[in-house]
Amino acid sequence: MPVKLDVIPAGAGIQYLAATASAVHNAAEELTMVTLYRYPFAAMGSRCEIRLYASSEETAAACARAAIDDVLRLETKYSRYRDDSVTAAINRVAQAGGAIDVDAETATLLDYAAACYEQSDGLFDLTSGVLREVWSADRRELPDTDTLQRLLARVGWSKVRWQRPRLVFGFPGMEIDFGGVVKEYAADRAATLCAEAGFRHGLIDLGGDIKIIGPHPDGTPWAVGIQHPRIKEAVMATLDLFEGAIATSGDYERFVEIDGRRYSHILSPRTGMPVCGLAGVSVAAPECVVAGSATTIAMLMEDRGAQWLDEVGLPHVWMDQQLRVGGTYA
Amino acid sequence: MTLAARLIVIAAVVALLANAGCATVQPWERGTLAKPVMAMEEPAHETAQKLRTYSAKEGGAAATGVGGGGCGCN
Amino acid sequence: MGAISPRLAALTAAAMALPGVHARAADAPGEHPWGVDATHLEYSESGNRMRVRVNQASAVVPIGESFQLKANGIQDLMSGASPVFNAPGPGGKTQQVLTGASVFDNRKAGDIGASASIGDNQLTLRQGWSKENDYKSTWTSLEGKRDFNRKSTTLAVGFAFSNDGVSSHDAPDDFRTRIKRDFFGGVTQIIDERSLVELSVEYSYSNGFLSDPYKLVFVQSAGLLRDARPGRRRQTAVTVKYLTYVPAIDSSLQAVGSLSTDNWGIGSGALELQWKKELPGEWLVNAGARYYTQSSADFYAPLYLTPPGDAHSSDYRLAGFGSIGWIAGVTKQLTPNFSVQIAAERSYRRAGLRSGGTGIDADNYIWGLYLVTLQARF
Amino acid sequence: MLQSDTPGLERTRMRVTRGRLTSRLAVALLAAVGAIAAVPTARSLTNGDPAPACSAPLLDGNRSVNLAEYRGQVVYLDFWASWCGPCRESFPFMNELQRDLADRGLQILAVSVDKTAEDARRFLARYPAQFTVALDVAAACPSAFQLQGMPSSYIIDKGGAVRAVHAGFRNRDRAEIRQQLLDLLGGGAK
Repeated sequence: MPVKLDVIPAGAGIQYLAATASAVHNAAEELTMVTLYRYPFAAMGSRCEIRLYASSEETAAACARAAIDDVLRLETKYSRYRDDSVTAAINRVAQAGGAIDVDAETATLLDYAAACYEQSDGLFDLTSGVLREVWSADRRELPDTDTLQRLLARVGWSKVRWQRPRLVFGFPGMEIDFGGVVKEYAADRAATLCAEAGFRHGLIDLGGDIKIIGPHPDGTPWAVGIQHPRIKEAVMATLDLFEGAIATSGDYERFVEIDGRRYSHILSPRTGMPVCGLAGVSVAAPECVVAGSATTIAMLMEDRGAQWLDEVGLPHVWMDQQLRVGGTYA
Repeated sequence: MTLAARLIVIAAVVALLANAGCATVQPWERGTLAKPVMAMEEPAHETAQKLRTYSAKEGGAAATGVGGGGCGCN
Repeated sequence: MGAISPRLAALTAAAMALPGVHARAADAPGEHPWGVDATHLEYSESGNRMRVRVNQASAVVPIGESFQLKANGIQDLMSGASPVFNAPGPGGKTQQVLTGASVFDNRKAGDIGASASIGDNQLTLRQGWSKENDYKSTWTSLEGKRDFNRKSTTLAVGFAFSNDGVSSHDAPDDFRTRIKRDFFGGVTQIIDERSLVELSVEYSYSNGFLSDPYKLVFVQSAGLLRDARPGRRRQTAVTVKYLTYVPAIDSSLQAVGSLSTDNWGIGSGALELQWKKELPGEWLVNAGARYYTQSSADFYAPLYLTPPGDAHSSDYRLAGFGSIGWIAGVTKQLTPNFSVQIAAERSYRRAGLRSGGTGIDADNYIWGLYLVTLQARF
Repeated sequence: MLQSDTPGLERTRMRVTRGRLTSRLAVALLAAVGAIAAVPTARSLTNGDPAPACSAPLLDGNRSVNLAEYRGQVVYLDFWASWCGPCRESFPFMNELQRDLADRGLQILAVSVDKTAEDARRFLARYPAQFTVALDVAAACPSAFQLQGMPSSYIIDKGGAVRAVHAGFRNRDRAEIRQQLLDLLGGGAK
C-alpha cells in the first residue's frame, strides 16, 4: 500500500476543521463584528445621541434604552418646569422659607454644587436662578439697577444652610436650579450603565456634553469638533478623545439681543448681569460633571476665566470676544 | 546526524554562550517581550496533545519537561 | 491627566461621590485567575489507519496568592487499523500488514497537581493516572523553577517517575511492568529587548517490558515472531528554543531545534519554525513547519531473512524515517474572560528523509491533528 | 542483504559519535547556566536613600513635572506601562488612595515607560486614572531608580527620602502601602 502524496483524500480532519472553524468563526464574528448603532433623542432641552459599537442590534438597543430612561428620569426629577419634580418641591419650601430633607442622590448633587461654589469663589451658585425673572428671552432693554438689587438680595448659596440631608432657607423668595450639573451628571451615568453592561466602544452626547465609553474598536480615538462661537458651521478645535469627557459652554448657545449687543444666558450672582468674558470654552476631564462645571465657572470668571482654567490644570480650549483662541489644545 | 541539524545546534549553543554575559534587559525595557506573540509558553492543551503525538509516532525525544501519562498508543 | 491641582482634586473628589459617575474597572481576569480549558481534538492517519477522538478538560484554582490547585482529565476514543508487521510483497517490495478493520479502545487519563510560588521560586507536584483496557499507568512529577537577575533568567529542573502495566487483548489481565525515570533541566534567558532563548536537556531511563505486544516480525522461512526489544532504554535529548520579535513585520519568529540519542541506536533531530502575529481585534495567528528525522534502532529490520538475535522489531516507529509537516493556528480573545483557539498540524512521513539506518517506503503515511480549545479565565 | 543497508561496523561508529555529541551539549548547557546566573545586578534603592532626581513630561498638556516640586509632600511614585499586567490592578488602588488621602497632602505621580503616548492612553481608556500621569519615553527616571520589576512603586517622605520600595504589585500589598502612607501623612488610620 504505497502512499502517494497527492492522492490522499483531504481526510475527515480537514472537513472537520473547516466545519468547526466556520462555526467558531461565526460565533466569533457574531461576538466581534461590531457595528456602530446610533440612538438620537431629545432631553434637557437639547439634541442628544448615544453611539454604541455592538455585535447585535438587540444588545445595543437594550443598553441605549436603559441609558435614555436614566437621562429622562433625571430630567423629570430635576426639571424646573414640572411641579412634581424634586426641584419644584425644594423651591416650594424655598419660596416660603423653611427646611426640607432631600434624598441621597440630591444630597450628593448639593455636596458637588457646594464644592463648585468654593472652587469658583462663589460664582457657581445654584440659587442664581432667581435672576431669570428679569432676563426673559423677550427682554428688549437692560433692567434697572434697583430691580437687580432686589433680585440679588434673594440670591446666594451662603444664605442657605446645608447639613446633609437637611436644606434650610433662612428667608422666603429664594430658588434652586440643578441645571448647571444635571445634564453632565446624566452623561456620566449613561456611560457607566453601558460600560458596566460590557460595552467597550462608544460615547454619550447630551447636547454637546460628551462622555466617552471607549475608543473605536480598532483603538483609534473619537474626533470631537468644538463649535466655533461665532461661525455656526465652523469648528474652533478638534480633539482626539480615547476616554473621559468634554463639555462646552459659550455665550452663543442661548442669549438675548439688546441694542445690537448679545447677552449670554449665564448670569453672574454678583452683578445679576449676563457674563461677558469668554465667547466659548471647552474643557476635558475624566468626568463629564467636572468638565461641565469647569466650563461654566470659566465663563462666570469672565476675563479671569483663562487664568482660572490654567490653575485647575485640565486640558481646555477657549475663544475670547476678540475671537482669539487659547488653552492647552490651542 | 545530518550535517544541517548538527550545524544548527552548534550555532545555537555558541550564540547562547556568547550572549550569556549580555547586557541584562532592564525590567522597564520589556515591553516587546510582554507582547502575546512573545509568550514562550504555548497553550497547554495544544502543547500536551502535540507532544503526545510526537512521542507516540516518533522514536526520538525532545527535552520538553516532565510529567504526562504514558499510553498504549500503538 | 495633567498635574492634579488642589481645585481639581476637590471637584473630582466631590464628583466621585456622585452615584454612577464611575464604572467599575472591567472584570478582566485578576492577578491569580481561576480558569477552565476545554479541548476537542481529532487525530487521523492516512490509508484509513488510526483515528483518535480526544476530549480534554482542565481547571486551575488559585488558593490565596501563592498556591494553585490543578486538575486535568483526558478521554481518547481510538479506532482503526494499525501496522503489525511487514511481509515481502510483489516485485521484491516490502509490504506493510495492518490489523483488522477496527480495533476500538477507550482511554481515560487524569492528573491532579499543586503548585506553590514563594518569592522567585515555584514548586509543582503532579500525580497522574491513565487507564485503557490493555495499558495502565501511574506517574508522579516534581518540577522547580527559579528566576534570577530580576526575572531575565529562569532555571527549571524536573523529575518524573512512571510505573506502567502493559497487557494485550489475548491476555488482558497479564500486565507486565514498565518503569520510567525522567530528569529535566532547562534555562530560559532574555537575550535582548526582542529575543529570548531556552536551552533544555532531558535524560530518561526506562526498564522492564519495553516491547509492543501487538507488533510482530516476519522471519523468512520461520514465520512470525513477537516484537522483542531490549529491557533497558537510556535516552538523552537537548532542545533549543529561540524566539525573537521582528518589528518590520510586527510578528515573532520561533525556532525550536531538538537532538536526541539513545542506547537503542536511534538518533533523532527536529526543527520547527513558526511565525506568530497579533491582528487588531484581539486575534493571534501562527503558522509554520516542522522537520523531523531519525535513524533506525540497531535491532530494527523491516523483515528478517535469517532468525534475528534476542532483540528484534519491525515497528514502524523504530525504523529510519523523516517527516515534514505544516502547523497553523488562530486564537481569538472573545471577551476579557473567554478565548477560543483552533490549531492544526499535518505531517508527511517519508522513509527517504531518514538520517540513517533502515526504513521502507511501505511505512510512509500522513497524520493530521485538528483541535479547538475554549479557555475561560476569571 | 535485506536486514540492514549499511554494514554493521560503520553503524556502530556513527552511534558513538552521536552519543558523544549530545553529552557534550549537556556540558555546554551547564556551563551556560553557570555564566548566566552569575551576572551581577546594580544595587537597588533601599529605605532612607534620598530619592534620585526625576522629571518627566505630563501625559496631557505640555508641562513637565519634577519630583522635587513635591518636596514637603508625601509622594507615591509609581512606574507603570501599558504592557504591564499587574498595573491593571494597581490603578484602581491608586484611585482609592487619591480619593481618600489627596486632601491630607498625598501626591501620586504615575510615570509610564511606554514608548508612545498612544499606548499609555489606550491603557488609561480601560483603566482610568484620577491622579497625575507622566510619560518618560526616555526612561531616565526608571534608570535613576534602578527598578527591580514592573510595576515598581516608591513611597517618598516630605524630606524627599525613599521610605518604602514595592517591586511588582500584589493585592496583599494594598494594606501595607496604605498604612505606610498614613504613617507618613500623620494622623492615625482614618
